[in-house]
Amino acid sequence: MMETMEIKPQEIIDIPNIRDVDVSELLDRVKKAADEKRRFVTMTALDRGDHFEVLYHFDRDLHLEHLRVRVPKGRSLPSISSVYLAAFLVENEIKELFGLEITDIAIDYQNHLYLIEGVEPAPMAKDKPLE
Amino acid sequence: MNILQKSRAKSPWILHYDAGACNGCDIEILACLTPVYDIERFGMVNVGNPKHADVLLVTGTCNKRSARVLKNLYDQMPDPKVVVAVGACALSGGIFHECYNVLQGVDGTVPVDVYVPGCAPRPEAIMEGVMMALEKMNKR
Amino acid sequence: MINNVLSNLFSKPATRNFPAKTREIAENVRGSVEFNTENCVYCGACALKCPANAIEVDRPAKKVTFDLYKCVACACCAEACRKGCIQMAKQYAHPSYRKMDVVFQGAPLLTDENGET
Amino acid sequence: MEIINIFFVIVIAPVIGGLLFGLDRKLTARLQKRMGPPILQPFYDLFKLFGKGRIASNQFQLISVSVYIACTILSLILLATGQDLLVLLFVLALGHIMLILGGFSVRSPYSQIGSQREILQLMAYEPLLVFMVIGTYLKTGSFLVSNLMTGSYKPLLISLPAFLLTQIIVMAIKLHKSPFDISASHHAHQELVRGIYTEFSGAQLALIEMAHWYELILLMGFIALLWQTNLVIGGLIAFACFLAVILLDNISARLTWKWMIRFAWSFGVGISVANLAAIYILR
Amino acid sequence: MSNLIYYVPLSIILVALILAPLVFAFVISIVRSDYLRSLIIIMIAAVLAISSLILFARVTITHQIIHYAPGLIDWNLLVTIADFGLMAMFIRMGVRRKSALILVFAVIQTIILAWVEFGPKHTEMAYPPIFIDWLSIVMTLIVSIVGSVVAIYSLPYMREHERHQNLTISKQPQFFRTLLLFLGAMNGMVLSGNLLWIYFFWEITTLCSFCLISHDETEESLRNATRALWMNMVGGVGFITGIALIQFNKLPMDASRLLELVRTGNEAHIIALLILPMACLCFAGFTKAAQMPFQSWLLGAMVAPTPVSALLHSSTMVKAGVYLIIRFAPIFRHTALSEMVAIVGAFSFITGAMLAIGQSNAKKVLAYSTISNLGLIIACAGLNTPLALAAAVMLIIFHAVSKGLLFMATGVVDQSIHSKDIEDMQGLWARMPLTSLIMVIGILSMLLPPFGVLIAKLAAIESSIQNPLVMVMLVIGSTLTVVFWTKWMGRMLATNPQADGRKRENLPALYAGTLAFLACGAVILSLFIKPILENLVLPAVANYYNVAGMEMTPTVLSAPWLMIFLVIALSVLAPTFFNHLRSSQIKPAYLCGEQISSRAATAQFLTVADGTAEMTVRSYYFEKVTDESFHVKWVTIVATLLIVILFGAVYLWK
Amino acid sequence: MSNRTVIPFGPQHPVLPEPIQLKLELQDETVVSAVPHIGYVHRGIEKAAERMEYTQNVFLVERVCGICSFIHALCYCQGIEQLQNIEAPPRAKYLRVIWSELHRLHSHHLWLGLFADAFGYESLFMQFWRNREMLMDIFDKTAGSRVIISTCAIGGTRRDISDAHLQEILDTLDEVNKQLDKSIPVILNDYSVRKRTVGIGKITREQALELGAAGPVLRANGVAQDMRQLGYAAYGELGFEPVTENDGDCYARAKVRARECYQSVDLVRKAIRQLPDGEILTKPKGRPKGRVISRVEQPRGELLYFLAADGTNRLDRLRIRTPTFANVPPLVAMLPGCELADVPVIVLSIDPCISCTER
Ligand code: NFV
Ligand code: SF4
Ligand code: SF4
Ligand code: SF4
Repeated sequence: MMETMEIKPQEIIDIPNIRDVDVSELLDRVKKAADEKRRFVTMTALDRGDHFEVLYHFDRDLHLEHLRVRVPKGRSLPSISSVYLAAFLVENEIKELFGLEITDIAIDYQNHLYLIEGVEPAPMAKDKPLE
Repeated sequence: MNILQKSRAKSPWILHYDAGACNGCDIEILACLTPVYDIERFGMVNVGNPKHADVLLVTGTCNKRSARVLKNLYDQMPDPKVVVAVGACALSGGIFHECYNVLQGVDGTVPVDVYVPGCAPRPEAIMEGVMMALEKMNKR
Repeated sequence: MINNVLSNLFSKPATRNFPAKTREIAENVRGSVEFNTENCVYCGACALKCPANAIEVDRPAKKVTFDLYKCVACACCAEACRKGCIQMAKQYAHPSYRKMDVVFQGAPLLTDENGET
Repeated sequence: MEIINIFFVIVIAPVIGGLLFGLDRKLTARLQKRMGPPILQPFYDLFKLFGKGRIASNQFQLISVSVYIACTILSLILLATGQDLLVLLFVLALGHIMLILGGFSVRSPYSQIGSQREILQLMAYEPLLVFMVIGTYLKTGSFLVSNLMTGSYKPLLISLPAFLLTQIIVMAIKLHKSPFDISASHHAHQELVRGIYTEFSGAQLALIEMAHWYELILLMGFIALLWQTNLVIGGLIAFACFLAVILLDNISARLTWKWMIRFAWSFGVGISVANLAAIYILR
Repeated sequence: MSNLIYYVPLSIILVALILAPLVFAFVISIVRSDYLRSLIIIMIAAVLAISSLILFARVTITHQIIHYAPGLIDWNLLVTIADFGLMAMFIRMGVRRKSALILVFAVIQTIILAWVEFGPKHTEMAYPPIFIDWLSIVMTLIVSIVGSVVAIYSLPYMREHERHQNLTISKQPQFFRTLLLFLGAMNGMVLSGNLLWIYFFWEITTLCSFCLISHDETEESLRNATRALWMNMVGGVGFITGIALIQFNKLPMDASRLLELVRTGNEAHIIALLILPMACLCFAGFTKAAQMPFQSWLLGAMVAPTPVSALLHSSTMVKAGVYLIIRFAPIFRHTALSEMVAIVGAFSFITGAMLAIGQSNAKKVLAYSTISNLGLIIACAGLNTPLALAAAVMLIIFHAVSKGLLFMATGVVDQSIHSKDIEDMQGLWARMPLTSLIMVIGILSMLLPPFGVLIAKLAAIESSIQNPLVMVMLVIGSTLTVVFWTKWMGRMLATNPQADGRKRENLPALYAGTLAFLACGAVILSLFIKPILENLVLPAVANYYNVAGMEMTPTVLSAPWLMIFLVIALSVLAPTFFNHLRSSQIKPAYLCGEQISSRAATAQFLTVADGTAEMTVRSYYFEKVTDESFHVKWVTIVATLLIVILFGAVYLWK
Repeated sequence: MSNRTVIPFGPQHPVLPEPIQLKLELQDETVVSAVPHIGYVHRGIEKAAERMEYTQNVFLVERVCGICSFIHALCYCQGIEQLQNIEAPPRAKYLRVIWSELHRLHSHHLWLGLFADAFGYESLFMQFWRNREMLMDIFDKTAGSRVIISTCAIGGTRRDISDAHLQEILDTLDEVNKQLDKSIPVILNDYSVRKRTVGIGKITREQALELGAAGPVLRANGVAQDMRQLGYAAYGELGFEPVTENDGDCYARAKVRARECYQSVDLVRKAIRQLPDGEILTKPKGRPKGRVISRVEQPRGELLYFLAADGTNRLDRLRIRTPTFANVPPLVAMLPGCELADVPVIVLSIDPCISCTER
């Protein structure tokens, strides 16, 4: 999976304004974004084989800016819902659909946001069948 | 047709449950209520409460969570009752029938009496479906 | 509002009196899929394009199975078929008491879910 | 004579009531630019409901409905046979309270909250009715309908104009019409589903429906009393009030119980008391 | 039979009604055996009930008011001595409870009493001190029958009550001593015509009330008892002041003479002299009947064991206040005082009902409702027409039965579910079918046709038409009343959808017996309201105003009550017995499709994160609108003002 | 006295056209807390989009929601076009605007009706829905279907609108405008409606931004943010000012949408007037590769698609962030403190679309 994505930077169309951050400094960066009155738009998680790539999208006057963290599988990510309450829903979603552990979500649905007991967990992970 | 059967045919009260639709079917059902289609002409009212309903209109890809609700609602309806499945999703899952959270059609959850195909079915088709269901109910 | 309701009261209702009167269906409406299998070469293009996987083409058995109850009436198959075997009829598909597949094998047959006629 | 009256009440009243409700639905539809159901629709609904399989949550529901309809008919009989109006009002209230208790008796959120609100509805209209009765007493010196009808007074409406208004309010509240469809509405599009009626079904619901028909006649009877010298005119006034309530239903949103209480107790009680005061002063 | 009744000497009846309880009060205070105690109580109860019935029969047959002078010793002297003894006791209690208020009022009372007793005596007693008319009979019947029932009910109740407290020494002897003392005093009060005697017994009931409220000797009960005592002593001061004024005006000191004077003598002149003392007596009545602004003592009294609430604080003792006002009502007819009494009563009626809406504690609801109903009775007394008085007397009767019943049932429920909170009574219908049935009957009998309280209320409304202000308050007040009663019933009836296997309730025989007795009483009395009115109430009133009985029959009574009764009974019984739900027809309640079908009996639903939650609907208490402390504040202020106005009006009227 | 009323509100509930549950805790009738419980319509479209061919996905994303389906397709197609580096022909861009705005118009009509229904104004509901049928007829005639019109395609549109139909649209719009003049004043000025909306469900501008509100909910708090300002399709050429209001309550939200109805009518008229002739479809070239974010304005607010493609005929990841998804947290903040009777009004005021939210 990683190989296919390894296209040279200049060849691919990619999203501008991405800033990579480490998991440990994530909350500080998010707080800064909040202080600068950025509107939290959403998060996107991607399953990149051995790790999850999580993008935080912020908007300011119609311009998007993004933070990116990479979380190795098996590790957890702190919730930003203490800063942006708005994130609780999408964090629950990512937690449930990707199986990425997100800790301390303001309203935690315990992996039962969309799916009920008995449905295969983490269906969005790449190792799950497509149908 | 005795008076009871006639009354039944003339006063179908509808319960609509969206078991996971994209809204397409739902707004068409709502459109049936509006002045242009006005199903109240046939005495149909959307009662929104299983205990009063005669006809259960189900739309949408039943997923596992809504299946349990659907079942509960069906159980709470008094006899005689009929179920009309509306839209491709409710019939088979439609375009979503291979998705992970989707059951292929509501007939696995509740017994369906009439199938209304389409995505979304037109209000005319839905009305036709309900009337067919009533006929079936009165034949039972 | 009082003006509105009173003017409603004294004007004709907006109701289209279905089924007593059916409405004329507009041009180009994507009502339901209609097969005309005479020219079919069982190429499978329709099945490939169908987003709902409502069509199955069994080339060796020369059989096209169409599941009306999966079809979302998008007209992709009609666009895909180069033989002009598939058209979108204006009339919507009527409700039914049972789920049935439509199978085309030479002449169209109706079978139910188990494949029995 | 009594017997004829009682017969009329038991048999003819619901027929008229049902037709009026049918008219209500037709008229509402037309006000909304729809064709609407046939006039006989309430009867179809009723017969169908009687034919439904019975489901209920407890035995008490059955009792409550039975007392409700019995009391409603009884109060109509009391009216038709010229009895005491105050007694009539409280017999009516007994039925209503039993219905409320029936709603309470099921552990369903909507029926219970509906019942709580129904109490408030009762609270909102009860004084208005009592004040009207007192008004008639002040003018005629009697609570007895029979005295009211036989005495030679000018039509009460002339001296009790405020009560026509309050009776419209009472009718709107009792029939659950906007803006007073707070505890239950005729169309289940409100936060409480069908409110207090949520848990009644089948024959129980049919009986409640029928009780409403009686109730409508009763309320119209009250209004007709305001023109007791000529009941035809009285009936026409009552019918006009009924039409006014339907129109009101279609030109207003549902308001909240707080508003209802405030309105009924400030405006309704206000004009009632003002009217009574006028009579006291002019006496 | 009738002869037999006639030949029972009056003295024996009086001894049985007044002295026997007093004497046995001392006997029982030394009896330690449960069995013996029960025996005594049941015996006394029987004696009381029978004697009161005999007295009733006797007066019914002879159609005569009884004046009777007890012989043997100088009872007047005894009363005087005992009066001072009582005062000494109050003073001691004031010291013990370190309550300046009690002390002050006790000392004031003592001084005035001393003046009355030893000051210049101008009048001779016109009639002997015992004075029995219909009103007394009504009261005696209530005291002796309802009181006896409550006393019997207390036997199992107090046993259970003490079991919970883990007492080493039972305090039941004191309890029953005070109870009997109270019954005797109460009978004494209603059977006396001499104001000083009435005052004496009145003060005994105050004392009993104090002892019983503080019975549990908790911090709270002592505090509330103290409050009850000083407030009642305020009333006592009013009472004795009234007496002193009468004496000062050189008027006779006994009720029947006073009434006679007003009826026959130079009325305007006498009334002018009497009006201030009457205002004082009414004031005393207000305090005893816990009218606003004195409601707080009755609320506080609810800490007492429930039989106490049932007996003293709802059905009998508080009625003493009402009794006093009714007793003298004809005297101040057509005066400003009368109007003001009506307004004060109506005010308590409406505010009591309003405050009850905000309460979830069953006993508090009952207390406020009691205040409200007493207010209604007082309002009737203030309206002061024969019809209003008839309504008042009917209310006294029916309220005593129904309210006593409700308190008792609440006590039973409390002992079973260990809560007095109405919210906790959710689904009681399934858990305690018998008790809740009785409770529902009790509530219905307070509220709706065809029960007596309502009929009386209608009569009250009818008679209030002459006084528009009171009329408006009564109409609105009765509407408010509906709210809290209905909420309460609704809570009890809210059963679980599939709690099908209704439990049989094991109610101790004494509970079941007493509850059932009163419940049947409520129904039967209502059923026979017409004879009761004609034989008991109308004479009581007729004789008062010198009018013929029929003139004051409220028109409500002309309604076809029997038919109404039958129709309602039929509509209740038919579905109860002939239309049973099959268990397959029982479906769980609608919970938006998320009910847990398999556990339908619990009204649980699936919710956030597929967890479960219990559906609960709490009754509305309108906290924001009915904040008790806020309303009590303004109610107290307004009520105080009303009373000031009352005295002002009396002063001006002169 | 402290125990509270706990009741479920949904999933099946007549005021909620779609299944969602609010677990409500009440004190008397005042909401103390409201927690949403969703997942009744989750289908897993994002995963399905990885399975289907990217061309088929157009039909899939259309069915995210039947109310705003065209704009979903539009957003998706614009994303793919960006990845493939193609541009739709000008006529197609104008057609897209026409259909988008008609969608907005029908969606707002639908909402206005449901909103009226939420406070029990049945005749008003009927009025809006009756008018909405005129728009449905336009879809029926121009696109061949009433609800899911399937006219957007990668590189342009699948259908053209004939001149006769254009004229018909203009005529219909005149009628729509006339009807709006009759019914909008009711929503805005009627005594009973104002009683139920003014000051209800209020949030502040700060809260709206912090909680990530989108669309009319955000604009009702005075934030002039509308994705159409980005100038996608032909919006750049039509001149466009976002509608804003300042009060942040249900009334303000209704007002924003009411004014947007007029705005949409104007935009469609303008687009038809300026509609250029020419092609309607650019042939796509190559398979998509790379990652883009595509944003458009839905009736309910900002819609964001994140597309990642790796050069095959399937997408690697499709992320859909719908406006209702963004408006749920503000909703959770609006509810506490309101009356039970206001719950439907407040819930409706964000114009919830659960099928969009859960995908
Ligand atoms: N939320 C949402 Fe949609 C819209 N507008 C969108 O993406 O409706 Ni169903
Ligand atoms: S059948 Fe079509 S319109 Fe109906 S719910 Fe499914 S996708 Fe939507
Ligand atoms: S219908 Fe057309 S596309 Fe399908 S298999 Fe036949 S020829 Fe091919
Ligand atoms: S119309 Fe669309 S869904 Fe139906 S068969 Fe053709 S391609 Fe498949």
